[in-house]
Amino acid sequence: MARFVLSLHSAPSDHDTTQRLVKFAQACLTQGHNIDAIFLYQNGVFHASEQLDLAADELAINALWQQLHEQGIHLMLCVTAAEKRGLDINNTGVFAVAGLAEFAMLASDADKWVQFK
Amino acid sequence: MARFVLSLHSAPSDHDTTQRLVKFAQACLTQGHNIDAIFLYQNGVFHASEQLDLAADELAINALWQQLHEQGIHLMLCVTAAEKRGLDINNTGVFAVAGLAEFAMLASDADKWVQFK
Amino acid sequence: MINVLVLSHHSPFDDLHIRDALDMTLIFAAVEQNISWLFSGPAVLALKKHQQPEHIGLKNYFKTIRTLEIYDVENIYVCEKSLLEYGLDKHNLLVEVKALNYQQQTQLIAQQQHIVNL
Amino acid sequence: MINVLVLSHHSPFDDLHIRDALDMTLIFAAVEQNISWLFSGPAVLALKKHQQPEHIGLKNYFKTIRTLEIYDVENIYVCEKSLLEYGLDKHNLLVEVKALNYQQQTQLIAQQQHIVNL
Amino acid sequence: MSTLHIFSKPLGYYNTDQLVNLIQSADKVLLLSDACFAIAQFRQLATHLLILADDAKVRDITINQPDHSLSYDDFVALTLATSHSITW
Amino acid sequence: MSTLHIFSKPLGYYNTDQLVNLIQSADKVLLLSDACFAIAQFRQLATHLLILADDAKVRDITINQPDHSLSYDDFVALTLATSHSITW
Repeated sequence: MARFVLSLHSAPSDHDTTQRLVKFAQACLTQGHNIDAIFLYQNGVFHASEQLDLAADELAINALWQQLHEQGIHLMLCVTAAEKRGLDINNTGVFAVAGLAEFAMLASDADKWVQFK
Repeated sequence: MARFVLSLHSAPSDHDTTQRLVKFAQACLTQGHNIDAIFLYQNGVFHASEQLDLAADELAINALWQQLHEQGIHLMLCVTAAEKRGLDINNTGVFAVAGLAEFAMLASDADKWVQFK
Repeated sequence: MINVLVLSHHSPFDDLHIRDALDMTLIFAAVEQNISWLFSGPAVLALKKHQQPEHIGLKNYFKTIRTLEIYDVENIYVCEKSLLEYGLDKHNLLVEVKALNYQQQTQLIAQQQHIVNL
Repeated sequence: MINVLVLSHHSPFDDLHIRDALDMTLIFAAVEQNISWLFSGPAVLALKKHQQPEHIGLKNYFKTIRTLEIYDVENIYVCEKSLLEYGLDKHNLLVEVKALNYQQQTQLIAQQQHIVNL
Repeated sequence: MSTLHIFSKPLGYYNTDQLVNLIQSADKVLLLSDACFAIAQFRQLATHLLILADDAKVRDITINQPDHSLSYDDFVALTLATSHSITW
Repeated sequence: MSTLHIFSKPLGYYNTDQLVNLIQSADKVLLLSDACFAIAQFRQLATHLLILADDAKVRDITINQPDHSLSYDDFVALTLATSHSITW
């Protein structure tokens, strides 16, 4: 069984990439692999904005993250990227605020790092 | 004296475009032209996020918008673009929430529409 | 009534570019200006028939593109060369369009008061 | 210790791409992995000397690029062809770099465990 | 030793010259999202293209030989069968 | 009748073929931001390029004949001297 880290680099408005990351993550889990972290970097950090509230006919982004969280996946937000973008890091929902170093160590221990953007 | 509308299409993380729009706007005013509106569209709507709080060595974006507001410029936020991006439209600071139709009418009456991105 | 041209050149699911352009086009029609929309490069793919993004959870905005006809937006233009590049012809498209070569695109641009690139 | 490669190909003020790549490079050095950074296309312009963005109110992140040397990040690579394209040579650059042709870039890629494109 | 190259936009979004020169014959080229529209363009990068089935299907794109259609399970397996991936 | 074409990135970010064909000899080509680095590339679009002085200066770029350096006041005047602008 392999250990993965996944990183998401595009903003929540890129619904297409978001649904693809989630399906990839679910396929990893189904196959019995570990996902050590899903890491929000670059404009991906906006996924942790508590404001995020989309219309009913749009991708149910919040529900998808909630589900991954409930499956025990470590959802992380890069504090450096968030601060550069002026995001409020006191209110990041299911995402844990983390330093880049924490992610870099997880990535260094992982078998595979797959980027989504 | 001409009538301008300006639109901003890139996110606050694009500091370079923001400072350029502000300097263009100030040059318009100095020359005695009217700016009927500065309109946030596409990822530009994130400028109206009340969260926006950058480090001291970064562009002082909030202060620049505050100054334009105090100079009497109509700062508008596109509600449609904001909703598609999940932005909280109840808390948009110096930006007035406006429909696209309102902007389209202002643009139709203006001599010049200059896009910044 | 003024002439306004919307330019699109992003691929259909490149962020919200095409959806933003669609909203802008519809609103200028609603406020009764003479709106035109020109698709170039991968943007022409947004007009391809039979796309069903709702099957992967995404909003099907192609349905809204079809409403352009209901709102009497008749000036939908595509770059002739871009259609060729993606192996499309006018019969593969959602709505009726006029295919333009570069010279015709230049003429279209010359007629506009405002041009917005989304 | 693993080999990690950061790829950059955006221009210096295209959003925060280069700054995000810089942070990633510095942090992998800090956690003592063997980090490399390859600049291609307009990204090579981020290494051009004598830029002073603070004069238009922007953060001068080029100063931080110079700290790569302090943190012993020695594997800074640039695409040889991209340098030529922008009329730069190694003496115009902020830090010491190795210019690579495509074959050398392929070899660099082959040595990596992880590659991140920022 | 092989690299998985992942694309989600038509080829015009990328530096074609660099890609043509960096992608090796043992490498894998995977098309996702709007890259699925541009199979003919990506042909110059690889003889056999791999295409995510879901993304092709919603765009009404048919996958023919010599290309291969991939499920998400295949996508995961592919990341394990290659040394590393680059998301261009 | 002339169009002001505004660029803020090097030419590789755009569809060069379309630009070469759409830009007319009476049109104006203005380089801002990182487009200032790419004067040689943009030369194929216009004989005389207009370059925002502030943006060139912070990038340590010298503007020579036949190109022209513009202040923000000139930029505003240029939008009034042309029929319309396109921010590519």
